[in-house]
Amino acid sequence: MTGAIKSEPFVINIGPQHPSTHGVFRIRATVDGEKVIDAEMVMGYLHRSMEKLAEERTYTQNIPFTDRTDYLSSMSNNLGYCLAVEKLAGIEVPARGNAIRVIMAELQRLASHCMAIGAFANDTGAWQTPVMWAFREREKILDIFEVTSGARLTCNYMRIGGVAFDLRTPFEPMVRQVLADLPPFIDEMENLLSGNEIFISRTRGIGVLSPEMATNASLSGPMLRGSGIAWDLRKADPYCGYEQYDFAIPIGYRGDSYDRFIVRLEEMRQSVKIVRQALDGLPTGPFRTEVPLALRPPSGEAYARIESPRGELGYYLVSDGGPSPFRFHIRPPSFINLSALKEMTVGGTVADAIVVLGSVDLVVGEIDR
Amino acid sequence: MEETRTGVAAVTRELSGPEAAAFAESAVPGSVARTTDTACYLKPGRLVAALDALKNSREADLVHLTNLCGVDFWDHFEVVYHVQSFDKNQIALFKVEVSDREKPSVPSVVPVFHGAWMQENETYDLFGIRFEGHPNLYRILLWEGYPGWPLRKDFLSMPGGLQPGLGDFAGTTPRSEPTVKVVK
Amino acid sequence: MMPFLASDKWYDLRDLSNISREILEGADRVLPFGIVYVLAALLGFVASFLIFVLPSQLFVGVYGERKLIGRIQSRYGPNRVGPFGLLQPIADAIKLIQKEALTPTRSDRVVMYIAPLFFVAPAVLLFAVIPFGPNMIFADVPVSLMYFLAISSLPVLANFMAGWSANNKYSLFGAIRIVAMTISYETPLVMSLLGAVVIAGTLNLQGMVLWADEYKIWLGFVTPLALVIYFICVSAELNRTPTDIAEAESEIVAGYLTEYSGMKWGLFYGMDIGYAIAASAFAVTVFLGGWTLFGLEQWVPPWLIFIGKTHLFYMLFIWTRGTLPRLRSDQLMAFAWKFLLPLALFNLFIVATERMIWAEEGYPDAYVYLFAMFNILVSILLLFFWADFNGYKPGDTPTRPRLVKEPRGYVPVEEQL
Amino acid sequence: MDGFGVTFAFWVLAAITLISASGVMYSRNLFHAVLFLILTFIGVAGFFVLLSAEFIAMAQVIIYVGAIAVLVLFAVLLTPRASRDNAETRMALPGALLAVCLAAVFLFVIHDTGWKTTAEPPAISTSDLGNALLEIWVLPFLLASVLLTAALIGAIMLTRSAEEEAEDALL
Repeated sequence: MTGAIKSEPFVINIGPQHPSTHGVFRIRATVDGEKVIDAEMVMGYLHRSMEKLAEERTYTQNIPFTDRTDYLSSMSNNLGYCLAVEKLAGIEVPARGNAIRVIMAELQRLASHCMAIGAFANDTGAWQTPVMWAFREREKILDIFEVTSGARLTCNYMRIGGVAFDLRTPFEPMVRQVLADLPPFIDEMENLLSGNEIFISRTRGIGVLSPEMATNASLSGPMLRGSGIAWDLRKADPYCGYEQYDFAIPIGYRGDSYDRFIVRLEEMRQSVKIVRQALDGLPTGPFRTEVPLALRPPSGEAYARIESPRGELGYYLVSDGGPSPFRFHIRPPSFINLSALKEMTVGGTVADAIVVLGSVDLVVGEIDR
Repeated sequence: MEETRTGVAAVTRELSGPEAAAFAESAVPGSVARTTDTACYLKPGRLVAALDALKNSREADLVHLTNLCGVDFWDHFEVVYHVQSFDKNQIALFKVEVSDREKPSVPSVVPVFHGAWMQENETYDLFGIRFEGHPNLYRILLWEGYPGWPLRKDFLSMPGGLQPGLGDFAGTTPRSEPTVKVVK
Repeated sequence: MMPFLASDKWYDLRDLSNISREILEGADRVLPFGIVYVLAALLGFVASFLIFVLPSQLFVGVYGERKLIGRIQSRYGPNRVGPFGLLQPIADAIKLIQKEALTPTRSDRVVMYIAPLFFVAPAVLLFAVIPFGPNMIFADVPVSLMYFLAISSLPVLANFMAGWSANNKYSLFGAIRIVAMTISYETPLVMSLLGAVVIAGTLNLQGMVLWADEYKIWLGFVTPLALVIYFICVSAELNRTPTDIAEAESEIVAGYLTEYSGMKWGLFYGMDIGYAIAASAFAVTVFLGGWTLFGLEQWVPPWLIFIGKTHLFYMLFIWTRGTLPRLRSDQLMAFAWKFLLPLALFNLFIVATERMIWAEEGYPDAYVYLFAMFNILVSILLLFFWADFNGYKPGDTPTRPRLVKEPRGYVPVEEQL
Repeated sequence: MDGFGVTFAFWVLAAITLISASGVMYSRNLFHAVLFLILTFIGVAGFFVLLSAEFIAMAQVIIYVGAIAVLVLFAVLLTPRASRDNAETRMALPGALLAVCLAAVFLFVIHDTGWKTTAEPPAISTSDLGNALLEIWVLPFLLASVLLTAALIGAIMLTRSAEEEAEDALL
């Protein structure tokens, strides 16, 4: 039969107010029936021009801005920015400061991955249960942040040269409690989702990224590792003394949504391992190098990057010797991870597009900045 | 430098400017404009060819365009490319200078690195640097018709000679409403 | 017919038909001819719908579902309004009633207004043929199973009207999906019920309950495959979660209900639960012995047994809703046509053969138990074999990623780590 | 059986059926026309109930309302122009002609049939119906089944796209 039935494609807006776009992100999808034949990303609803604002403030004043880019992993963002400034100004961080930074960054990764896998399961239609379970664990981690830094979401805890305060009294038992609770929770999620035939059929083979495509599209983090590329900046370019800790890089098989999901689950296990090691070997001593409040780094440039929960978070700073950065550029992982969104969604159905969007784990505050 | 089992450096090697220039020069002769300690400045005309050759060369192996952004130096723009290799665990910094402030334009590297798609759009949106050859260059964060390019240094003209870059601490000088200057 | 009933006095709560008969006979003596039929209809409506369905909807469907799902999700569920949050459904209803029911400007106003009404009417009609007890059946239609199927095929039209009239693309998606899904799942559903009908030899729901009572075995045990297929199909037709593609929240916002608000939405929501309760009642009647409970119905009021069974069956829907992710629409269709339909046909074949053998032997009791054991065994084997044949290979999907210690580029899948 | 109730129900059903049938013709919106058609089907099912043919009535509702009307709705939905416009058609005159012919045939049949009346309603149960279908009329029954299967396969063949055929060729 040559005369297959033709139907007229039409455009639907997925977002900006849609239950599954995790914020004000919008996809203009051209669909033929339920099949997506074109997808155009529309963003900028949350654009606050942080890079311009940062040029008007001192280096220390910029730290709270970094909280508000990726609001699900503020600790990692603080850390990336502080590392960039330290690299620019040549500041050494004491051992205890580094260990606290590692603990905080890994706890933040756990909290962020809890959110990511919960929201991803919700996108596949598991009605709220994985989200609630994940939030239960995330709350405990946020409680630790509250005890340590006084804030739950926008912590503003890292400082140039170390961290803002030393650890408070109930910190260690709380972290031990979380470390005891998390592995059973991860196993539970694995039982609930990884072995679930419906979940597998919804995610396996959906949004496949070949390793060549993942590399070429500048992806990073679990997106890159899901495609089978063993690249983790904590291993490849260790910062904050990550080289002391024993952990492994989980990598996926085919680069589909399912692989990204199991990679995130396994990363949580590895993070638990890192936090345990860091907590056991927590050195004593100063937690911060004193730096002047109005820091004036020598003119020059620095690009520092860390492995944030979403991928490579880079800060590119250019200094002209003044008290504020001459150029402050964020390399936002979830923004650049969207490069391959069109390639992943076109050809699938609308339901697949939602699953792919969930597997990217985007945070709109970071995309729009 | 500590070597591990797979022969990969334990810490990412940041190629210095001359090293990167040597790679670029051997890949595409005559592509390097000048070098500094950290960066290698490429000629805009040879940029795409040089990056393409470096991506495919075995010893450079710069396959992953990590970061692309623009910097405004008042009299000229620089477009910054951080390109890294997974197998060799090294990262190189290439730059392109654009001196034309009226109609700045750089060749697009999207044919080589698909990941430049978003970042070039963002740079175009915030700096107004056109990337020639980009398949779909549009203002990705702001809306079409937004007056001016926000990250240019002359975007804000503040009263009292206060220049962006903080000659003084923010908030100590009384401010009036910033006027938006349209840069054509 | 009902030798076990102690009395036919009106105060005998084990059979509420006595009291309704008293009322109707009394009314018949006073009222002119004909009015008593209207009265009987009203009484039946009040008895079956207002006393059973509405409280079930409110306190099992809304409150119980939210409470149970809350427990599944490790949270409390409603606990603010009234004792233990029991008044929450009523508060919800009051809130819905006072909300503005918006109608989009470019919508088809008349159809959009009629759709909820058209959705409610079949839900009420469905309960006319459900036997609540030995004599407690409102309309004893000889083909009440067919009646139930016929009426339950109507609400999809209301869903379609709702989706089409709102003039919203998401609504249209929902409408298309629900129509495609209902057409697909109607087939295995009817095929599976046919198996039960063949064994029981009747199309009457009361007859099926009496069959279960006579042989002291539930039809669900004799045709377990039919019960499984019925449960899956009916949860698809009811839009319950593993198969709720028509109002898939994360994909098409709310499907055909996207543009509905206020009590118009509330009618859809409430009647969704009403249909689920009807489906549970139907399943209990056909497969799980209805109001009988192995002799206990002599002592406990049969209608209480029936209500208890219905609510327990309804818990299954809540459980799946709290646990399973959602299938994609094309996977759902393929599941109906490629997996369930052959299974249902095979089940029908087995059951028909058994019925032939049974008839040859002159309907001995013992054969039923033999068939039950055989069928349970065959069902389990068949499910596994057929799933395997259709490509269900749980071992093929790795649940853990590969782990590498050193950073490097691409690690081929074939490489041993 | 005969009484005020039955007569009343007959006239109400007749009114519903006729009004909705004319609604099918006069409605400008094709979607509304289909909804009227469904109402007509339900009215006809009501007539079957009045004739004590419950099985036929239920089959009518299941097949015509539950399946065929829904398929028609689907077809309406997939034809973008026609979904809004039940426009004037050039087939009005042939249609009227056909209707007149049909009416003539029906009138002739009604007039020609000798309507016998009995005191009690005929007791035809569902099992009688089943026996008749599978014993006396088994050949027409099977032929109809074969015809429907062929139609089903034909429909599948018509809607297959080139890619699907290519996929199947590989298997």
